[in-house]
Amino acid sequence: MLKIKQISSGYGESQIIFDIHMQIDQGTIVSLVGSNAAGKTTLINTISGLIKAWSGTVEFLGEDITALSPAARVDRGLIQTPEGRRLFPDLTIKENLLMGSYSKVVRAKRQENLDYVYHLFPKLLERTSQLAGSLSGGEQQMCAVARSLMACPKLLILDEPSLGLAPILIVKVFEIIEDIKKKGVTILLVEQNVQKALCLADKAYVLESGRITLEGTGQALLKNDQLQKAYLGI
Amino acid sequence: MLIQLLISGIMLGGVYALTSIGLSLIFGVSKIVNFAHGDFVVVGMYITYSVYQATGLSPYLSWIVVIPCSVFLGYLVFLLLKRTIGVQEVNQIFITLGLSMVIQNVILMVFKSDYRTIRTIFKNNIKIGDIFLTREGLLAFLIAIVITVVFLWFLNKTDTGRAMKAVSQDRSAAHLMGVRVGGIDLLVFCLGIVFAGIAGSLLITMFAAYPTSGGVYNLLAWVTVVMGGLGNVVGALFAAFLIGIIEIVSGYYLGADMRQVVYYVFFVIILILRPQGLFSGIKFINRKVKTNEAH
Amino acid sequence: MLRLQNVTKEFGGLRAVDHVSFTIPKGSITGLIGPNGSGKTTLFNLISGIYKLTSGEISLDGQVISNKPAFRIAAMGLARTFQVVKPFNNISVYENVLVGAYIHHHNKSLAEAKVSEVIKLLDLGKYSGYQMKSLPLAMKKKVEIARALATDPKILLLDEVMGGLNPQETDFLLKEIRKINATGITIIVIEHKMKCIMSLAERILVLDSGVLIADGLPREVCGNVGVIKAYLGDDFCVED
Amino acid sequence: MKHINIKKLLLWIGFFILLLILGTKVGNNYYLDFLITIFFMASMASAWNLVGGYAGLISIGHVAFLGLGAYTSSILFLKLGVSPLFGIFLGGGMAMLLAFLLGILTIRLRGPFFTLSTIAIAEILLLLATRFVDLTGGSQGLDIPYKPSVFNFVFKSYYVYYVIYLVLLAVIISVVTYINHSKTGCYLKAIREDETAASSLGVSILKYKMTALLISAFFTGVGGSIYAQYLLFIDPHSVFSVGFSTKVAALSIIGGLGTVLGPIVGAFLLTPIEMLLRSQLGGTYQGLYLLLYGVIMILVILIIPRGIVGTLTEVVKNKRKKDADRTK
Repeated sequence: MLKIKQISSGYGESQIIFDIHMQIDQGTIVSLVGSNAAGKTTLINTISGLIKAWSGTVEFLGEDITALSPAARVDRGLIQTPEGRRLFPDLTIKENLLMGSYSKVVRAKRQENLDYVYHLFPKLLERTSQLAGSLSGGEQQMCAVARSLMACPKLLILDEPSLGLAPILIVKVFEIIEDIKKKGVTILLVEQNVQKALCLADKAYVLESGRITLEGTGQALLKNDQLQKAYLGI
Repeated sequence: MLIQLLISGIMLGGVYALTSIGLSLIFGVSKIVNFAHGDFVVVGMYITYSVYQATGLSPYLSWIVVIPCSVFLGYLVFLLLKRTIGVQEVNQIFITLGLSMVIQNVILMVFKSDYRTIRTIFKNNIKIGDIFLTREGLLAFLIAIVITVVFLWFLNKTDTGRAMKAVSQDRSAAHLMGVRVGGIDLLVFCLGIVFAGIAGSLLITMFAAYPTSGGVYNLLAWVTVVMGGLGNVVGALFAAFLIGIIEIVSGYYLGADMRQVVYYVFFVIILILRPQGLFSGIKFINRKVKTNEAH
Repeated sequence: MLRLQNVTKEFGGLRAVDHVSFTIPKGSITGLIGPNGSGKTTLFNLISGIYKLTSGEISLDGQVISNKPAFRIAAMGLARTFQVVKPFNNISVYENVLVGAYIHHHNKSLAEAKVSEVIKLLDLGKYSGYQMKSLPLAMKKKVEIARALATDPKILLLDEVMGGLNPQETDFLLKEIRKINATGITIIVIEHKMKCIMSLAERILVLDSGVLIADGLPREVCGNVGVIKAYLGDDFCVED
Repeated sequence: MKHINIKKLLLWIGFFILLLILGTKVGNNYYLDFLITIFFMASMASAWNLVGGYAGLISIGHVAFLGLGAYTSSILFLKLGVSPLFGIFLGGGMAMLLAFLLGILTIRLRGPFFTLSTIAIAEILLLLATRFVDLTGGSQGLDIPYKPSVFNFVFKSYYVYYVIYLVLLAVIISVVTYINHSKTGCYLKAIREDETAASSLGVSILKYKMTALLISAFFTGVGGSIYAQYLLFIDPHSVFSVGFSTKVAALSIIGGLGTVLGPIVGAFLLTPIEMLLRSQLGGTYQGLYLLLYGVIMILVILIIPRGIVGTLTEVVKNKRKKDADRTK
């Protein structure tokens, strides 16, 4: 579904990621793990088009999208839930959700999607006219995921969905991710909660200093010594 | 007497609101610092004046010329400023100051430095009880308020309006929603200039235009935007009423030449004491812009 | 020499640094680690005076420095670098370092002597005439260290100086940091590259959600259950 | 750079003397006035550059200092008989006082808001000067009687004014050059580039911004006082017009912000064009020169944002670097 070939990119003059190859198959969950500053967010922002790739190609559903704008990628069903939620704090929950279905391609299904996410997260319906900035961290995360679902994602990129959440909520987030997968959405999961991310993943990549150093099935990586080394430097 | 002054002030404030909402929108959504906003108001005044002189068309109908001209002008200026969005605030200041010089002097060369106004539309004033209102003033007020209300509706109830608010709050998240942010920037800029142009066409029926009068409107627009809370459109509306009242009341008690001093002083005090604005409690498009650098 | 007592910082309702206390002995190299958003950089900003404390106290050589303006703290002998580099872009590398040197040398020729010394120490001579903005990130980070060193610090805070560097550059910088430490300057390093910090630091502090959860030798810290949880997730240890 | 470059210093002194002598050869008052205006604009642009170019504080109300200086010396002279010889410095002092008050209140404001506050201050002074007719003569302005004497600081010969302005310019250039190579200059540049980094290296942001503002205001005030003595007439709209500040800023930007020579190059290039256009076209096209300023300013910002001098120095440096690399 998504094929990344030899992608390099970065900010300004400094290169952050180097020659990345990645492949995500339809209907799977792929995890991308790696320590802080390894380049995970840079990589997915390059996939989403927020950062221009310096070289290499991104192919989505058989189409080369390397040169497309972020908006055009959203139209094609490539949706990112950014790190730190990034809700629009001074818009209400409902307005945030409506922004999720801004793309003209999905506006027709807006009401249907709205019913669906309210069904999935009844709490959001209760607080529908509350400002997003006033929600707790967990509620914000629900709202951010719901907002992405409003866009009928074909590929959903989740950047650190468990960051800053209480353990109970983290469990809930991962349940939701599995639910979304069951609905047929392909998922690219970026996580620092390595254990959870790998358990869930059909396939995983480990990113270190801007390069992919390990890849394999989630279960295989869980048993890998090198992974522990990468994280704790033992 | 005081009631008369208050009402006149609110009438005037309504027209000022159009100027400041345009500026507030441009600053709030795209973070463009526009120091030539007042000059676009004056361009609107001169276009209305010329159309009136040439064809006798009423200032209220001259919009069919003012609006396309404003859109075109806005588009051209946006091309100059496009690359500075979000990165070079200082360059925005310089470019728009340069632009202000260009506009003022083009006007000077075309229209000379004479004062121009259209004050012959209505013969008599309205009198309700003890209160006098000029017909131009009342009409301008009503038009300005209708436009503002329609715009607020647009901002809150349409996808494009919501996208404007979204861009003002988080540009990169807006990208991820599929918003063409560059297009929103352009739309917002042109819309802001159109509001300025319309404000100009209303103001020319009450005040004279001269080439450098843009300076006054520019500062006026910024005063209201700062008072209203940066990027807060509703705040700017209230601030505009307040400025209108301050202007009329201080003009009455201290003399016409003092009215600006009063609100300039007010402005400096607010900048220093409450840079987040007087009305920042009313959230609307209120981005959190820091005016104070941490030391 | 640097002592933090119950240092706390709140942003709005959020507690970014929560009652952190530790003492850094003179001449040591200490590593400060923790997951994303755990409050490491905030702690540096508190120590260097960029932020004001909500409560607690920080002292340097017995003198209280908390809530003093940043430029005073710098003059008292505390220097730092920034996670996201803050170069003076439109002036030369030489002048960048000169800004630091002027802190104790009001006389220009003395300040320039200091600059030459630091530039020699960090082997920056080739670049001294270059504009900062034309340098690659690795060099910018190095110039930031040079700038900080020119202030003759007693203690130097390095915030992710290794981030974004390739292995050769990293190795080189590690050597430089040891060299600086050898001149008697106390160092605290925030670093994500675990290999680097494990080999560099003699002691490691671990922050998680603003709380200091571990403090000890690198080996000890690595075996610490809390640290592994913070980094890898709750169940990692249990399954092992 | 090690010590004061003696050769350079001698060159400048020589240049200064040459200009002094050159002035005596210009018999025609029209041409002297031409040169005086250039010197005046170069002085004002240089003074502005200390704040706008070095400290990164974009003041578009600098004319407040100019006008306050002009009114101070003129009023002291006309009402109290204080010789402008002292009045000039008192004018500079008043400008500094205003700068100090403005500074403690607004120097912390971020970019555009500092700019707005300076514009507001200038407008307030303009309106006050128009209002307090007793003191300022209101919009009629103040006439300084033409009674040439040293005490009155009024001279028959244009050459004397030429010398005064040349000295003013020379003093400002010297001060800016000194600052440029001193600790203060180094600190100001650091502040302009990044305040947080500067303060973590021991730079007191407020102190150095204030220093730049005070020095700049002093020279602008002195310039205003001398300007009043030269024209023998001031009115609110000529000495408090924000447009003048914009023009002065434009000269600096076009020449090169934060360089010693930038504002001078700007003034020497543009002021003659301005004066020619004004005298040749006048009347209908009286706005043409300002239009030109605006267009050039926009083009410079878009194409060579470092200005003429800044860009040239960079080109030369790059070339030297390349040559050096090649010889290696």
